[in-house]
Amino acid sequence: MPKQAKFHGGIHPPEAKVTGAFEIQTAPLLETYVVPLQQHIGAPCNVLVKKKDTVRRGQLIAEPGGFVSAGIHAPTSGTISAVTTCTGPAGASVPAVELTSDGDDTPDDTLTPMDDWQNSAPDDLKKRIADAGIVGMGGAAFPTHVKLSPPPAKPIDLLVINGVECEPCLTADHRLMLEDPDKVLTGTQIIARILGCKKVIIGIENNKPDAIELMQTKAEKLEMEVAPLKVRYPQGAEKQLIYAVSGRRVPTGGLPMDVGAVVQNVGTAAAVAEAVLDGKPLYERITTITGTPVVKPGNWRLRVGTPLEAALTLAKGVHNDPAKIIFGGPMMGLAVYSLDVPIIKSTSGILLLNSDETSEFTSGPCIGCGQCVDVCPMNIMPGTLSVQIENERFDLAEAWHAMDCIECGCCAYMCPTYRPLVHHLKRAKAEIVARRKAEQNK
Amino acid sequence: MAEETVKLPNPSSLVVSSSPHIHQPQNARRVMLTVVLALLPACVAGVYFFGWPALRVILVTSIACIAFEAFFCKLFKRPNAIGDFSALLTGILLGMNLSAATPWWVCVIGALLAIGLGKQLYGGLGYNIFNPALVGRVGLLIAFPKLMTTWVTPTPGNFLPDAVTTATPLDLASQGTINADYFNYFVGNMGGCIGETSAAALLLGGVVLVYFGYIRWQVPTAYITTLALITWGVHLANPATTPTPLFHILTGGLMIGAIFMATDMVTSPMTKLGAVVFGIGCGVVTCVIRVWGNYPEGVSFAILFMNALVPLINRYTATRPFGLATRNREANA
Amino acid sequence: MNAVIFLVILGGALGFVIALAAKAFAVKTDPRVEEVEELLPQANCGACGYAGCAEFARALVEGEATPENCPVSSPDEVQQIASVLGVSLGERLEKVAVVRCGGDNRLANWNANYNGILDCRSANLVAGGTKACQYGCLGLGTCARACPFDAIEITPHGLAVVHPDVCTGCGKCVAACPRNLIELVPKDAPLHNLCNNPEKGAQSRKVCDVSCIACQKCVKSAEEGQMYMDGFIARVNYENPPSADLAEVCPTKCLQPSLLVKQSMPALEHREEAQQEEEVANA
Amino acid sequence: MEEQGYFALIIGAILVNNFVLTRFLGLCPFFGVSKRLDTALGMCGAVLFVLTLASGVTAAINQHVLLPGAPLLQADLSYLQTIVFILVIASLVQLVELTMQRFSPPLHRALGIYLPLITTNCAVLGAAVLCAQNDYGIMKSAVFGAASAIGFALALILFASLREKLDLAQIPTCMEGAAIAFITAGILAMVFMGFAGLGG
Repeated sequence: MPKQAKFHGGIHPPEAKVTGAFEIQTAPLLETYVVPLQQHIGAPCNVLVKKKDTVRRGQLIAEPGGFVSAGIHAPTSGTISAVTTCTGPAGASVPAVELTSDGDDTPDDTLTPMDDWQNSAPDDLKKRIADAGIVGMGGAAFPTHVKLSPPPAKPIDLLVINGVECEPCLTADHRLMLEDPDKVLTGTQIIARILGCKKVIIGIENNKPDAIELMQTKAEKLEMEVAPLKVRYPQGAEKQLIYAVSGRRVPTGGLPMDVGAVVQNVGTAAAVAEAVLDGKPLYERITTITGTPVVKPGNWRLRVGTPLEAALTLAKGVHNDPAKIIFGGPMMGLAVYSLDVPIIKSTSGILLLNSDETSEFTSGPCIGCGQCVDVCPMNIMPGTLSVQIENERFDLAEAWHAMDCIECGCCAYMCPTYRPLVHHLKRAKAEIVARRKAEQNK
Repeated sequence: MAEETVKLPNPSSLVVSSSPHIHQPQNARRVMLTVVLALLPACVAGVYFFGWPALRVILVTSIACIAFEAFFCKLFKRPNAIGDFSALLTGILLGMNLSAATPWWVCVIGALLAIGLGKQLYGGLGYNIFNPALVGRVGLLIAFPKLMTTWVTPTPGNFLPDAVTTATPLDLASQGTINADYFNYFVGNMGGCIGETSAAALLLGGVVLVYFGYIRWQVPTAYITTLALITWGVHLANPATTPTPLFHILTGGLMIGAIFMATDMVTSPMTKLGAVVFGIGCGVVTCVIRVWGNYPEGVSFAILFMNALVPLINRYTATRPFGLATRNREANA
Repeated sequence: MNAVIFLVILGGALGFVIALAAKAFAVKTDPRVEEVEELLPQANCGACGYAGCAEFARALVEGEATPENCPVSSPDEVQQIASVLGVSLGERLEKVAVVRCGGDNRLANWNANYNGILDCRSANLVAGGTKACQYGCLGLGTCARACPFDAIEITPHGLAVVHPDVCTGCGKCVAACPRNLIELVPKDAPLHNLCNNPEKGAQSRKVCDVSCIACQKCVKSAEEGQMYMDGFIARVNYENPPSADLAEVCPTKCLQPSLLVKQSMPALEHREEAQQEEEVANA
Repeated sequence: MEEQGYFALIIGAILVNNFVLTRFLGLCPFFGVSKRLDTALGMCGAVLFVLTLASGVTAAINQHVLLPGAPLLQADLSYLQTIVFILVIASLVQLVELTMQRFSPPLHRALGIYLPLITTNCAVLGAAVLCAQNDYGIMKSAVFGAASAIGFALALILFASLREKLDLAQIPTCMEGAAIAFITAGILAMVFMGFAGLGG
């Protein structure tokens, strides 16, 4: 077992993983899907279809708009009823395609299974991943093929598979590892082959002993290591996870490849396996629907473009009106305000919270208790920074390392005066980036 | 149809905010209230030793502090901040730092100095540079030197004592009389401020606060250790005329200062390393004033002096972001 | 006598040393820098792109900048500076800022309750701001705080409006607004389209009562070239503006003079009138 | 015993009789250049240079020229003290200014008017006059000047760091800027009273 390093800070919020024992259910086919055309970090997609076009399941409906971009595929077969806009999980209006299902779910056969993947060239495999529109499924939605294309100057010798799922409430990755471990491991092997990297570590928090055991027995045969990790949020953050399993420190402002590592989520690995073995592009994912107000919480295999309303109907609705609906987990998820928001590739969970469960931010003063400093996994000083940012002193904020913030939310979770620390830091990061850009253009 | 019975959330009642969406149960109010409760044993000890006048002093300062807080909040058009209990805490701390013989009007002036000068003029809780209670106390000490050094003889259990004046062990020590009556010092049976005498009660409160994590244990530890080491050195050099480290630790305002005043969140450094530096600094300055200065007691001055240094300490003990070292090393290589 | 001799010697010696030093460490400065600096507004608003008036004065003297770059100085002052520098300048139009949104919280719809920092740029980061219109004024006052001249007011109903008489046209608010709502326009322009929603009429109408629905009535009623369509927004041609009477034709009342000049919310009055009429009709 | 005297002199000048916070001398640059820590550091350097040299030079002139029975002129010129001291100080400041303008223009700009104002800074003249009053020798005067400057620097750096923090505080409008700075200086002065009796 690899030696485990302890990253600085971190918290242990109540896990509330009530859906951990619930099997993944497949959602029935819906009549309409609204597929947003921007589901990843990077360049937006160019739409390929127009109104009244008929498409098949898995057909490319929007092509990548650049290298750092991923194509979008039809979730089912049917007719395009409108090329329009919809409210995305981030709140802003994004271009979208409305698809009316024909009920047949006819598959598209552009992508053929690559049965002989063990002997395929890494570049072909990488191209398949790009063609399948696979993005990081842990939440960041960074196009996977880009992550698998490190520059030659930065050889990769460590692949970390992220099965940590440190966000409270979410169980999608947990269930995936229990129900489809072979797919995850095959995907892992494919990724390792692309990177040409021998050492593979699968990190799993030890609040999922069943998954650890299962993965350990299966992974041993494939010469992979499973690292049980102590439960601590944010164990699943890229930099913290690499440090925890290997002791390597990703430099500030750097990427995991700077220390020869690549991190992939278990969901991504499974999607890679599906794309290569079955020729199936990424148009559905496993999403946890949970929260106290939800009548029947569970883990669902949902197609991309399923509106929130339909997803909540699957869970038999709510007992009472929630105060917040969150796409993602409680620590880093995005609060949404409309039931029309569709599920996208990176939606790992839908969480409903009652008003007594959520935190209300106040603009109370920073009393300098230093708890935010103690828990910050990046070891910066969120309290001090927030006071600077309140005064719009972004020059100071930059000097005090605001850019290192990973927005994990530990600081705001702890803050005794309920300051919106993450919100402050998001603002500062946006301002500093804008400023740097302006300076470059000068 | 099954769907018809499904109740969907009402979008108009939804709240959006930045992540995170959950929070630990603790809040500033609870922290302040816990500190107030942790002070209670020492208060009770003070009243036990100095009688009802001690209770009166604490009550007057507490009520005056809360009143001034409300007044200044109104004056500066801020939301009323009484609810966070920080004014109550300041009031109790100020009262505990006064002699039981302090007249009520002096208490009120002290409260005005503490809340007005020390806190509200700086923008209220969180923005003050100096510990408000200590600003009040030192202000009074300089304005009314005679009144502020009139100590009452402790009368354990007698709640209506005749105020007989006495001197604190530190006063006596600076005049050359050293009484090594450690047990009485430990329980608090000696002349001094209401709250500072009973080391036992203060320690009890301190243990509670450290247990809950509401104060940084590094501050009192570094403070007391530094003081002990320096006074030990001085004592070794001159055993006959100087008091032992234990004497220095148990007498005067060291305990209340180290446990309750120096650890005030607002006016102490943010980081653990900063807390250690802060504690050591407090220890050094206290020793310098006690051993070489004119004043027999230096805890208040020392903590205020170090409060002024906090921005500098914060600046130079700022945490190093994760991964920063690696990059520098690479850049150098 | 001794004293006189001594002071003369001391003074002479020290003077000599300083003279030497002055020669050795001579730095050339242009006296015009100070002269120009005195003529500048001394608001240090930074609208010229330099760090304060002193820096700008230096840039002026060194020929890096021209006096018009200071948007705050009046034309007279600019002329004076130009004469100090010995340069000539062209005509300069006096400009003021206008917030191109008329939808306060009585007229525009809101999506959800916002809980966070009361600042437009921050609010815009959470769910893209909670105003139903993704282009409208958030009313949290970032522009008002950015204004060095206190020319922007947030109305009690959450809308930023510019006082045209106080505004100097420095453009700080233009940069501060996360929704790029604020525009610099000629001070004497009689009308502005107070809507910036580029979506189709039906879409914009859904989110706000005072939106530009691209009905083109104003374009048709105005003389040729006075108004033009920019996608689904009607725009005033500020080089050849229409008369203020044109506001009458706008069905949603988004084409208006600055709301502060008008001292009222025409769209709101319009709606109330309509409601009253309806009540009368129902009765 | 001589060394003990120096030690007491230094501690006294830095802490007990701190120029700014107990003698209230040199308040002009203290408030003027304490807005930012880095300019404050520049000011400290300038004051250290001027104070040390000025104290030494004026003490030399005082002892050898001005005092009755001084070796050089053999006449009582002590009534010229103030005028001569100012002359020397002004020249030194002028030198510093020229040097600074040449070698560190940003610092020169940041210090602005406060640099020439060291000339009329009561701290510098005060140090010179104090040395003359207490009959310090040249060496002792220079040490006293340097220690005073260090005391000044200590107060200024402390104060500058505090003001950087105050910059970010929600101070009531009526108290912003100079008002709160004076209050803070007052509390600091109170704190420095605690050092009374040290080293002496």
